[in-house]
Amino acid sequence: MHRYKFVLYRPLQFLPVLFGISLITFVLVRLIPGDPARVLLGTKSTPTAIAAIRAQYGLDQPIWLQYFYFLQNLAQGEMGKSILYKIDVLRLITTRIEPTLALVLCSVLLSLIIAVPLASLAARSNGGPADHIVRFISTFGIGFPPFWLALMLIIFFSVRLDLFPVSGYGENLADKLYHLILPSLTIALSLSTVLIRSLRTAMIAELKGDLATAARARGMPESIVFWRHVVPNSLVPTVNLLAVNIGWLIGGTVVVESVFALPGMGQLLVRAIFSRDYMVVQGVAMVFACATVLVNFIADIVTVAIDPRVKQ
Amino acid sequence: AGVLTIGRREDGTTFDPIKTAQNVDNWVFSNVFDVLVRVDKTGTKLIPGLAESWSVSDDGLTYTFKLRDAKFSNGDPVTADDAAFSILRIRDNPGSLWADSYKIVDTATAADPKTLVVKLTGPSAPFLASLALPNVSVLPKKVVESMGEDAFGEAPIGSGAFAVKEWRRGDRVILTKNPEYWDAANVSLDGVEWISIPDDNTRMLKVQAGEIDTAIFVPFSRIAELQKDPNLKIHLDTSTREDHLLINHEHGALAKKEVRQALDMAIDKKAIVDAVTFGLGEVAYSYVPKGALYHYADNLQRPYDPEKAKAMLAEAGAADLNLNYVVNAGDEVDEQIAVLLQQQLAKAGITVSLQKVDPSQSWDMLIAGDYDISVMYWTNDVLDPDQKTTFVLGHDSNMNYMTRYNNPAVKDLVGAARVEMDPKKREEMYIELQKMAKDDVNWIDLYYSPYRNVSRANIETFDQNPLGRFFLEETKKN
Amino acid sequence: MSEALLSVRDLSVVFAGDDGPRTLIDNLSFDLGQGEILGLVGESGSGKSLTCRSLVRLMPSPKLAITSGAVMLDGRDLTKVSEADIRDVRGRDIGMIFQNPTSHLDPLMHIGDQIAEGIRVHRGVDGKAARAAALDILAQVGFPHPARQYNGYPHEFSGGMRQRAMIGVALSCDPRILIADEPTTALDVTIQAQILKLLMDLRESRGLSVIMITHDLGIVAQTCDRIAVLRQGKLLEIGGKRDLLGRPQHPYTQNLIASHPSMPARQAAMSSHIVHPTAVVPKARPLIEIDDLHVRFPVTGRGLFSGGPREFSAVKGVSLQVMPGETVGIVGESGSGKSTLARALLGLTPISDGHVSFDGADIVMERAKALSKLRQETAMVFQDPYNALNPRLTIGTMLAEVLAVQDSVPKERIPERIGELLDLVGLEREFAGRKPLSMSGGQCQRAGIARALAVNPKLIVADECVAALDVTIQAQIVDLFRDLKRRLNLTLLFIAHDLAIVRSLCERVVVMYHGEIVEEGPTEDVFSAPREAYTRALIDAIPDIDPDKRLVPPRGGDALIEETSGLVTDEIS
Amino acid sequence: MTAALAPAWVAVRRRPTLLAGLILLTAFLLIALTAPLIAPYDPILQNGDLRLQPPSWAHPFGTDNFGRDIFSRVIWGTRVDLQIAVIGVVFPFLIGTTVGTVAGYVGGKVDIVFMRVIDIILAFPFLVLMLSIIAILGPGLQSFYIAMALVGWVSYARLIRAQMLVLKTVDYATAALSLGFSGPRIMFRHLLPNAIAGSVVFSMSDCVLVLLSGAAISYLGLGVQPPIAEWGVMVAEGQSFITTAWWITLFPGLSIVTLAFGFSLTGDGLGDLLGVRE
Ligand SMILES: Nc1ncnc2c1ncn2[C@@H]1O[C@H](COP(=O)(O)OP(=O)(O)OP(=O)(O)O)[C@@H](O)[C@H]1O
Ligand SMILES: Nc1ncnc2c1ncn2[C@@H]1O[C@H](COP(=O)(O)OP(=O)(O)OP(=O)(O)O)[C@@H](O)[C@H]1O
Ligand SMILES: [Mg+2]
Ligand SMILES: [Mg+2]
Repeated sequence: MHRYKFVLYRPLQFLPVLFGISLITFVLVRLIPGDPARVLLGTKSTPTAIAAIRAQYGLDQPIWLQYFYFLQNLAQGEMGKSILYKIDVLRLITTRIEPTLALVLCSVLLSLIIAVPLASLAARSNGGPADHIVRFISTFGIGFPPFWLALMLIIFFSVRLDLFPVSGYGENLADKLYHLILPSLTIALSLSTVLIRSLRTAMIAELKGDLATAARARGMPESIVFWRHVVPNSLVPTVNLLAVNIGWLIGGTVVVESVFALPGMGQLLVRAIFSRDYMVVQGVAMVFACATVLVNFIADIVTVAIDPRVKQ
Repeated sequence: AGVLTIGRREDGTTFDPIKTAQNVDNWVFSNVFDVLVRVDKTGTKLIPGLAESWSVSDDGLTYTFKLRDAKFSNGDPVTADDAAFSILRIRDNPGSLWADSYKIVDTATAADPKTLVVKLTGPSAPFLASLALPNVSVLPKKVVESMGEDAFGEAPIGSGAFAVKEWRRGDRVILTKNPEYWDAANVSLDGVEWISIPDDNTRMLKVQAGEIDTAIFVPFSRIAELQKDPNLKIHLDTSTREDHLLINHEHGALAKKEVRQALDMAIDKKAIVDAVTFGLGEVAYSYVPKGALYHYADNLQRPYDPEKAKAMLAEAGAADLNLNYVVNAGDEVDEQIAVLLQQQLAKAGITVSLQKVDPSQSWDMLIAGDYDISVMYWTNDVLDPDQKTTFVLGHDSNMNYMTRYNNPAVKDLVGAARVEMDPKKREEMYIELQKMAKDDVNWIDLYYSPYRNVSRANIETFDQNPLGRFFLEETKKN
Repeated sequence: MSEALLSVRDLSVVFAGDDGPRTLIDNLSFDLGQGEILGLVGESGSGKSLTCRSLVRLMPSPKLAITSGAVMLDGRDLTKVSEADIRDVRGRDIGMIFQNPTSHLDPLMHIGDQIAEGIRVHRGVDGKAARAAALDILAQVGFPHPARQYNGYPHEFSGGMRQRAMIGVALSCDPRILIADEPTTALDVTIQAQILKLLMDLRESRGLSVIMITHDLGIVAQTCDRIAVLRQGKLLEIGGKRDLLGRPQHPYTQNLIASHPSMPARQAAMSSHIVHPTAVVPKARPLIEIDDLHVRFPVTGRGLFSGGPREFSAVKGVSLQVMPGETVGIVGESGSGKSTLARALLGLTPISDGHVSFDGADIVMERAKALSKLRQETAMVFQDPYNALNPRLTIGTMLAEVLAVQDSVPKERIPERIGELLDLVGLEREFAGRKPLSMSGGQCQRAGIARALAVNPKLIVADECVAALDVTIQAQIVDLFRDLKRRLNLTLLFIAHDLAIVRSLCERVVVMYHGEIVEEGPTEDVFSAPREAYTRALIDAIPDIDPDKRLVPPRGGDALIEETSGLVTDEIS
Repeated sequence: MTAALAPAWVAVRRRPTLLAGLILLTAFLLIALTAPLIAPYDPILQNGDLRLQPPSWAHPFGTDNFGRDIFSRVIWGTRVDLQIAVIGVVFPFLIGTTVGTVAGYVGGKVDIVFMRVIDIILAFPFLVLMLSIIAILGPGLQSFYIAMALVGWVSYARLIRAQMLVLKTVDYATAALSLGFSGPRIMFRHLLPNAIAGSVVFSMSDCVLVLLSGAAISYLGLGVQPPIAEWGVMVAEGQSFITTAWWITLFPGLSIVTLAFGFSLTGDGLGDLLGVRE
């Protein structure tokens, strides 16, 4: 298929991006004052113990040499060893990646489930009461701090109504999904407000636009006008918005992970930064970057799939 | 019977005991591994662990341990060889964080499969107590060597009451009852799950909702409310935690003893106890915490008297003292104390500017002497007061816990107490040290606080000793 | 004429604005007979589109409402029937085709599916049958390879093909009446002729009645049976085309007819103005010399791994000389490279090969010198009068800025000079304080010309500068150019695809095709005796206002269609 | 001047959304400016006897665990949070607009370089950057602003660049070029004013994002220095009391939501006014 050709060479463009990210993270985390060895040893550290640990993890080497080793490792598909957890960073990440991915995925699905009908409702009643209500909710809903919202949801749905577990991540697929409902809802509530606004605007424009007029002039029922013409055309700009937001989400789930005790990457990252676990910070940053890149890549493919005009 | 679920703040980092210094790890090690000598529930006495009995030679250099018939969870017997291996490993392994504490060990050998002989390079009163540290737990030599250290750190084999069944990183550690445990008959629980729930609110709500049996690290602010819940039991267990205000003795007027004393008097510790611990803590007056060995109950308590403090400051020529207070970011209690202290010291005419920094960075600042005052805390790992005393008063390489406190007389006494084998005399020496420290105001003792845990009403005996060990082998779930 | 199929009686449409109601359609009445083509003409904003939308109650805004009158079809008043009924009328009885096929076709849907959709809904047939019927329609509207082109997307087709698809979509519901709202305004003359021919053929084959909206009298003259003239929402006059064109009653209609570029009166007027090439001093140095000019653009959208050309030649080997004071017209269909040539010679687009020199300065060899000369002595006038002016600046600010940057007038003289410029282009001096949005297209275009004159140019390049304007305004602007040229001795390069205007304004004409000059010569020679078939096709495609000069679609149907859709073939295979 | 503003006022009055948004923002601005006058108590003064008092006439929003008056703290917090929202957006806006204008107009290599940088920043985990910068410079507003500026400009740059790519092909850009105007003049005087509306509208929703990022940072314990009253920190600190003393978190929380609401409404209204499609 001619129009999907960019799939082949697009990844090449991302190599410099990933390289840039590795370099920046590397330098950045080492600029942070504080010493991983000292964090590891805790309050009872002594200088000799610190020196021993530094030597063990190669932290006493010049920084450029450390970076060189890092790249060398990376080329072999390794990311070094965690100072705090004493295992391979890549292995550590594989143990933590699933909840974050699942959370992001569920949140996105949920927010689409919320946003598409509401935006449709609002757009079709443009100016009517339904529109006003949806607009009000979506404008108001944007400002809720997620951690606050999360606690309120827990207190209401889990403690009062006992509908969902307070926190945690389940054992099997069904159980996991069940555990993910509230966390995803927290994210979806704010993400969907953004989507609703974008979709609603696009839909209203399309509903008033030439396309809809032409369809109506052909005597198409309003349902066909809306679902066959207006909706697909309004989705195009939203896909990109969604991609940017997913990219933002991937690295930003930490608050929700932490409130809901999901054993994901966000928590891993925050703890790694606080304990100066350099290798883990680098590794997680790389994984996040790859994920973001991947999401944009998928968004490109989706856009091309929806919209034949787009050629990369 | 049943599986006990415990909610805690963070996940563990490794199961290789010598490579971590974190409480989250140590507290699970006590369930999984066993040590030669244990500390009892009161935190004041050493009792047999894997060693049934022990004797010390007259010169205090040779320790002989008689091991009991115990097995690792894989069925292998625990031998003196394993014990010797574990002690030498913590001393020699490049990844060991505890090597310094065991440099005193000269040799450790197995006289026979059940007899361990440890020779020291010099006499050391705290040595026996240091063997109770979970980090020097007895590991199966063969397994460690065949699996490799890293693999062992993830799926360990021990001789404790429970065995690691699964470790879901970031989420929970699942332990099952170890049928090979030497006292297995008395272990009631079928297993234990340590679940990490970082958010304090969530953790409490989770116990309240009955989704977990117990939770540790109950915030002070929640205790009163949780106590009202008939389904819950609050456990306030004595700990060795002491919060104190570090003073940089090398900074300007703080070098003067009178200024430091004035500072002590300008601080209303009771108010801190009330506001920060909701009255659950206790005002501290000695660096040896209450409930710990050799705590001196009659130590001097300077009265809260901001007026007098002001006068003393004026006399010492430090009437308008400006202090730079390093606060640990992200620590709720720390920030609260900072806000309180700022207002209290203002009453004595002292201007305090708060500087909030990332905890790992505040370390650097404290070590570099880049501060005037800062709040820190200490909990004992070992029963013997020597460890803390050395760090705090012994002029060790840490500049007396970053305070730069310098009193040669104190230093000598610390050294002497370490090698004094007569308990009676040692106690005297430590009381003297506590008095001297108080007089010099090496730092300002603020408050002692208990361990705060909560459990569902059906959980029995959920105890923690002052050193932090949970006695889950005694816990019952009804 | 048979019994009226559709009759409109006293139709009024009112706009409920913020400051009171405004009547946009005022008591309009007309009939449409079976098989008749009725032309609706009138200037922009006269209410042509609105009338037709009112027939099927597709108001562009909820603030517009039919306040009185009736639209009778089959004995029913369409303004009164239920929403469900009117939906049935739309498409099934009355189909519409729109001016801009690009925005009225769904870009995300196959062309064929869009046609099949109407068939499914209106005839209630299943997908397979609908597809077959759609293929049939595609063939009818002139798609040479319906089976393959069924799966094409709108953007893959040329403008003409898109308009055909649009007509196909309208036909899908098998309507009796077709409303065509400026169906060819966006298209080239050659394509326009094909589309008009198609519409007439359809009328023949299907017995369609058509309402044709346009502002081009030439088109109505060629296609319609009767003509209705609208102005400000009122019907000025209506009648058979020969009557109306021959004996217009209303002065506005008379003026409209007189303004048409193909009118003999205008052609006569033109000849009196033409300064014959011989009048130019022969030894004078050419102002512009273009020698074997090539302009190539890198082609985007071709991947690393796809072969094929990576460059596209917009201008290939053009050579041209323009003498001072000369007026040269450049014509050619859309995409033939006219604008590119103009931009290249003004130094606005990099030259790939060849030479261009302006007043002796080569813009490749002596770039700095040539550019500074170009910037000071040339100016450009653009097609879209609104887009050509910065909407945020008043006309005065805009002119002042040009004068300040050019530094040709002392600061204190600037206000005065602005006044003079406005006088020159026939704008009131108070326009200095207006912004483009508050001005009409013609006024904006005058402001654009004033800006061009502000630099005191020797050369003005006008790129399609009247295409977007009404015929009446067009005529005014062309007159203005003619006047300025005479008074200021300007050299004028006039780009257009409307040959009639070029014929009336220029002395010499250059015909471009696919980036090359195919014919060049004095205007009258080229127009009366074109040497190239392409030029002939272009000329023949101009709808003449004389109904008896029949419109000849160039090169008869399929050959050209094949070509215009050629681009598509490899895209959708 | 007033005469020039009159049409603007008419335009605003016709749009209830914009009007409501502007009124809300103005109200917050007034509160911020007059905080010392209208706050009944010292926002940082602790009173051990008045801890955790529920709302009453004396303390309309109740008191916190130090006995500080929450009403006064919320009022003083307005200063900090308005500042966060505004400064957190102004610098990204300025940087992004400049970069976007230049990249879009100049194109070529410059554009490619900027686009790669933008790619890197977009793919860079925000949290790593934010936490690192805060760790390097110490917690506090300054680090927050710097982190925001380093990341936030990307959105503006992309918006403006896209607009510039379109605008530079518009006839009046070509006209300006053909009249010999300089590049900067064309970019910043002729094209930018026509390209900027979308960014202005976006900046309003960006204010909301910045406010929420600030709150998230406070949750992680890296917010402003104590004892400064800032809403995000107040909500975060009050969390431990959420089941016992709901008023500690509720009022600052509502303040964040309301201020965000004000910005969103203004943004919507501006979008409508300037005819910007999101
Ligand atoms: N949505 C609308 N709201 C208000 N007024 C409108 C609207 N649409 C059209 N009008 C007005 O109705 C009048 C007639 O417009 P209409 O589109 O029918 O003109 P037209 O003759 O088709 O012009 P053109 O040749 O430019 O297409 C104009 O004055 C126009 O301003
Ligand atoms: N910047 C560009 N990049 C790539 N291709 C271009 C560019 N500008 C023009 N072209 C292509 O060059 C060809 C000639 O374009 P040009 O604008 O000169 O045609 P034109 O004769 O002026 O047409 P029109 O009558 O539609 O204005 C077209 O196919 C066009 O697509
Ligand atoms: Mg129209
Ligand atoms: Mg052109």
